[in-house]
Amino acid sequence: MSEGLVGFLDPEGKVLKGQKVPSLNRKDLLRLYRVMLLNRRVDERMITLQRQGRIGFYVGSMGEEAAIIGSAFALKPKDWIIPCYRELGAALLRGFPLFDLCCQLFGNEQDAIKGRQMPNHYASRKLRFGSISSPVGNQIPHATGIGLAARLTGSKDVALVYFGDGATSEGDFHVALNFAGVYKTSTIFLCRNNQWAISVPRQFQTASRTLAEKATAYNIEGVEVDGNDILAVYSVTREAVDRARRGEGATLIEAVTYRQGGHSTSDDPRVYRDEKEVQEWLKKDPISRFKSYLINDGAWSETKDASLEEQIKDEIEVALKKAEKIGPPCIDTMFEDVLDTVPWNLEEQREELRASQEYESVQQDR
Amino acid sequence: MSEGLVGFLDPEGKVLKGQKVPSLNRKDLLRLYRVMLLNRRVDERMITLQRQGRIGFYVGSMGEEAAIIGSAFALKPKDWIIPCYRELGAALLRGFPLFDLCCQLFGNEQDAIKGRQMPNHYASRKLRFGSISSPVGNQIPHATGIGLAARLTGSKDVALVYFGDGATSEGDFHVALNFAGVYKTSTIFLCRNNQWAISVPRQFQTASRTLAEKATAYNIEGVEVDGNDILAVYSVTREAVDRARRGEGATLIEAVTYRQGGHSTSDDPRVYRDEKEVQEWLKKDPISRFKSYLINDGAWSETKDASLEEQIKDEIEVALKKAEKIGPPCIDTMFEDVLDTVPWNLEEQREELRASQEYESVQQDR
Amino acid sequence: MPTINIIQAVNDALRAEMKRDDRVVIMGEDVGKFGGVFRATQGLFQEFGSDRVFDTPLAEAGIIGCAIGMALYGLRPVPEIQFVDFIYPAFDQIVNEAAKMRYRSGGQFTCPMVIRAPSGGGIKGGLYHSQSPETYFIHTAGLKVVMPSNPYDAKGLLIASIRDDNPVIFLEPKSLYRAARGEVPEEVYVIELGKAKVVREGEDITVVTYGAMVRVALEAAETAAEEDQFSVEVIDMRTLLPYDIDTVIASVKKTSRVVIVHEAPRTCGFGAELSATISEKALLHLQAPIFRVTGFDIPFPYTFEHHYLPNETRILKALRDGMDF
Amino acid sequence: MPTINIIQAVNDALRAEMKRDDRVVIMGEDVGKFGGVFRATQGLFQEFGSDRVFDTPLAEAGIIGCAIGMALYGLRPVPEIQFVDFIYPAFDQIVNEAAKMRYRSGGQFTCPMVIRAPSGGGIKGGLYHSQSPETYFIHTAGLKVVMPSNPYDAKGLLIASIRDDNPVIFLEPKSLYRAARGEVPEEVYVIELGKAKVVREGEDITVVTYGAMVRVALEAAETAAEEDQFSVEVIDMRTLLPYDIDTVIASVKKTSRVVIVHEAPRTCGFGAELSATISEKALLHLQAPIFRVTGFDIPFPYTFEHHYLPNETRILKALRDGMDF
Ligand SMILES: Cc1ncc(C[n+]2csc(CCOP(=O)(O)OP(=O)(O)O)c2C)c(N)n1
Ligand SMILES: Cc1ncc(C[n+]2csc(CCOP(=O)(O)OP(=O)(O)O)c2C)c(N)n1
Ligand SMILES: [Mg+2]
Ligand SMILES: [Mg+2]
Repeated sequence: MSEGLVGFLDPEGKVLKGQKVPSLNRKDLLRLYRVMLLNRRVDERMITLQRQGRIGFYVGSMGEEAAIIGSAFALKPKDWIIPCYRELGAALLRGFPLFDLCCQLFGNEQDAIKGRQMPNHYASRKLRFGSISSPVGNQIPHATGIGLAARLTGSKDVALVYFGDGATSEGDFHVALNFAGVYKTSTIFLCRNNQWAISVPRQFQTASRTLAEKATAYNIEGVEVDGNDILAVYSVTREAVDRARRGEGATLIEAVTYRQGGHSTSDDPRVYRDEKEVQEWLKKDPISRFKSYLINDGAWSETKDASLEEQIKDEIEVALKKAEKIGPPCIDTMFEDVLDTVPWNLEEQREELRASQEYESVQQDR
Repeated sequence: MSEGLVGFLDPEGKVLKGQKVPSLNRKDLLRLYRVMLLNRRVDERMITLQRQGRIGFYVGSMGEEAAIIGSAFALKPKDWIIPCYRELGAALLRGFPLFDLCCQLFGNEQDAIKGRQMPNHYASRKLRFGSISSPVGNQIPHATGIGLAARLTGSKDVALVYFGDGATSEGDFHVALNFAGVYKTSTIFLCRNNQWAISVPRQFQTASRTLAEKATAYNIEGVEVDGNDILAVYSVTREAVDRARRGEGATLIEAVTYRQGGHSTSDDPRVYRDEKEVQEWLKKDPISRFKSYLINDGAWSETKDASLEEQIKDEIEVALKKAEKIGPPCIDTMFEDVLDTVPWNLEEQREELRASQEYESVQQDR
Repeated sequence: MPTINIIQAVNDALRAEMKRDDRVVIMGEDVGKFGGVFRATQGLFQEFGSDRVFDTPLAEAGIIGCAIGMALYGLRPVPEIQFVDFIYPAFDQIVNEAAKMRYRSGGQFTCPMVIRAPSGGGIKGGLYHSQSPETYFIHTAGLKVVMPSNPYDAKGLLIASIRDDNPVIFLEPKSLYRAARGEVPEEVYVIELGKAKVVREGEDITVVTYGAMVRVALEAAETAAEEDQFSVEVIDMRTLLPYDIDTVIASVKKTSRVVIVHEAPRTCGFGAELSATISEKALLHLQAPIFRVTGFDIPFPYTFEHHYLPNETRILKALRDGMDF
Repeated sequence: MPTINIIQAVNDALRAEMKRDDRVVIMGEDVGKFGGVFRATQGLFQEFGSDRVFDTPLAEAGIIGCAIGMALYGLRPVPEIQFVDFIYPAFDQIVNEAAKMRYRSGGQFTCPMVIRAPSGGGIKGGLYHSQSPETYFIHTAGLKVVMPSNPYDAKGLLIASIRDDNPVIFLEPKSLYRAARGEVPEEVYVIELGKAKVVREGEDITVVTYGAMVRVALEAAETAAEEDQFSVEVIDMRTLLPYDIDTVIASVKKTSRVVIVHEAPRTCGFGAELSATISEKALLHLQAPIFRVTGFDIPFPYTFEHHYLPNETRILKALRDGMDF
């Protein structure tokens, strides 16, 4: 278990005394920044869309972009990402198209998951980005299994799984990390400690001093990192990935960050949390911090930023407009993919639904 | 988390240099010894009984008597014991009658649980000794709940829950300790680390160095104790109980011990474990160690021991003989206690069974 | 009598029982200061304090496992599972422990507790905020399973459940939480568990249903009365285990035709049990096959939720098929 | 053809598929060096090594959760749950994850795996070593559920299950593990999932059953033939989801009388579904009510296990009641 919180940048984006940031080339740095900003703007736009009633629901990741994108950046494309529901940044970094996202949010005919899940529950086999589900924490053992399968088949692939501070309380967190410890699986457990599980603050979630120190119980590495410092997150994840590829087993990373917004569009955090706390954390915003770093570094400027903002805005609008026009999937798809083939009972039920729809239209014509 | 294994006696029953044994009066010491020996002899007798086909199954606790009885002795009668399936010693210490045990083993009419469970799954509300069930680990949260209820109602009662090394892998272990940490419940988690979960050795159960150190993950006390040293087990449990009564929360105690026999009468450990290991541990047998201590101390003698052995033997035979004569419960009881009253479907099914039995006898008379 | 919705009725019942019996304790995710994501426990933390109403860590097995311990000790826990879709981590605690505690201990230990959980579809919740898993519990001996369809019943059934000495799974039709409004007495009252209610009398055909489907069935019944001039009896089961067979059979004997309606998937759903039992007990009274109008045997879909859920058309069609048989 | 028992047939099937397909991996409590508490995996660890057959920590959620990850990655895990009574800690992983993975990802991700578990009573196992929880899985869309009744089927069905692209719950009737013996080819063969088998042809009444009850039903059928001179058709369902409705309906249309037999508790058991569906599809062919002979709606008792389990008398009585109706 490493001691203390790893961090390179101060809230103004200056390198902390005695720290050395990882050497990334400018292209990568700007790519990271771009995805962070894109993530933020998509979130904001979709929350508005939800308020307008154009989509049913949305979960944003405002404030957690560094934790999400920095860690995903430490992977190779062949590595697996097993997401929770707040890791849009990781998907975007892998190249998940905005248009595909929008189709999923509308649950329309071009949605890769055929309109079957709530907004934000996309999946991409091609990108090795797992299928998002809502139950908290039950994705964690899947990443242990992937890390184990990789080891058993002699592959160097690793699995990175995301979850929140709340998820550490579930039994599935425990079994996943315990199996990972026993089998030395190639798994990175990335806990976004955003301080809240809906209305429950971190200190009521568990009495442990840090979440990272739970690694001790499984004898795997545990690291606590400033989750609002993308370079620090990248760096500790990279080390964890390298350890895993060397066959040295799993790592639990606690990225200390903050959920700036509500839990989701269904939530109003003003009921349960202090606005002052929010204001304090806004000062540590990961995007403005990284932007300052880039500007200090000479890699970025306000002018460039303004034009990037424009670009992003357009991209989003283009994708949205295109997706919103598309109608729902064919109703028959509702009965597909339950099993690999459609069994007799679903064939009958599909007919039953068809018949009732015909019946309805006949009734209406009467 | 305390450091290192607590222990007072060497395998020959001599007090280790620099250690002070807890001050217990002679009556208590001899009571402890008596229950240990009784536990051992009952186990041996019942295993024979099972081999003879007179009972269907048996789980012994040979080798773990100190861990079980020493810890239970640290409680007051009002405190709760939530057992796993190997804690006969704790029940006997509380005064669970041998006759009641035998009735349970036969599942007969006087069995307090009405012949409903496999052997060894007794329960005693009167003794605040919980209802044994077979699923591993799912009793652990009950003890958290009891410890929490005690706290919420302003009582000083504590709950002591037993489980094995294998049970630490279940999700229920995790949730139980996590809740206990958050609510500072009056709960003692007593893990009998007997090195094996059926055929799976401790090191494949979890990679953690000790089981006690898992306490860190919940910020509760964690103690590792020589589980074959009854005085040490008593002492650390007593401290944990005192802490709980002072409102200072829960403790995880790892009692390091050994399962001398098979997992149960259904098991043959020779298939998977090394006889040498067994022999090593037999040298550390908790009963002979404590006996030596008592003899060294002048509290006991071989003569007294021989007459105690006789006494115990008789006691067991008397209880057995009496219990074996008793017939099965009334069949109607099969439909009771599902709910507080018998619902219509069970009344019908009771009738159905009666009718089929009558039918059967009519058929036979034909 | 004030007109309130189901959430308010639940809140009312909880408050009343907490006042009456200080063993009643509420626990769950976000039920404390926040008052629950559906606000069912709103104000209770403020009124009764953190020893009676408290947030838990995010672990359903812990919630139910602890509640069992609390019940063993003598409290009357009323744990909330935020959505019933998330009850499965606690499944072992419910089916292996709570449900079997009384039986396996020969009646020595009991687990009186009410597990409240929002259930069913209709809020655009997709696979994981819409499930109707009542079968899993109806098939489990040792539990009671209750589901109200309106505020009046919600209050009376919840109070009865809290006073009941058995573990009760109390499923709340979340699509009706705010949609179903009705007059509810301010006083405390109890609706006996295990009793169905004939919510509409009729002569020609019986609809057996519960929860959110009661309203839809009633609408279909009205339409049938108007357009087809046949008269539909509608039974709201209210308690699903042990269920009220007498009311069902009496109605079937009167009408001789039956349609069963529920949101849950069909295969091994509660409708299967009702259908099988009605056939066993009243086959000779039946003039038509028993029709089941249910959710389909698929995970609950998002975009097509209203095609998944039984609607007036599907029920009406079944009623007419039943009448025409 | 060698005569072997079900345990040997299972072992045979596992070995054959492990040889054929190196993606097949076995995991579970005590399945490694020890070969499983029922010895179903005996010798496989020694033959295929610890990367193909391995012990797990004692955590069913971990076993199934990891197996899902392994299946996502491309392996074909065959996890063993030591007794099906202990499957519930993994219930969330099975019903919310494995069963819904294909559907919710639009077919992008799949979870081919076979969860093997000894099931049912008859070994004096009491509440926790005797359960028959198939309903929980039959009610869950996205799974297949299989239960053999003899060594030949065990081998062919297990091989088919391992090759199947869906998550399969493979329930093994543990009371027959050593008791049911029969000739089984050494070669590899497959029994198609979803197909029932008429194990005894008859004209007068149909028994629909599966697992350990097949034998008991056959005995009752013999007695009926001898003592009552009526002829009983016995159907072994073999696959419980999706089940073979055609074979059942064809038989019912022939005999017009039905008795359903299973060990599991009655309320919402698989018998309820069969009864309801038969009534829906063949009501006019029925000359008697459908009888269910099942386990009772109680936890599985120890001393009275043989009163709990359907026996020849109960089945015979139902057959005669059905014939006399
Ligand atoms: C098993 C389960 N229980 C409860 C919920 C309801 N729920 C959804 S998100 C959430 C809080 C999650 O908190 P955390 O793990 O910290 O993640 P965050 O939302 O903060 O990213 C809860 C209780 C759920 N989805 N799944
Ligand atoms: C949930 C569950 N899974 C599996 C089993 C089968 N089983 C019974 S005891 C046991 C091993 C328990 O080991 P441990 O916890 O170390 O306790 P010990 O028997 O060594 O005292 C197993 C796997 C069970 N009873 N319950
Ligand atoms: Mg959080
Ligand atoms: Mg052990």
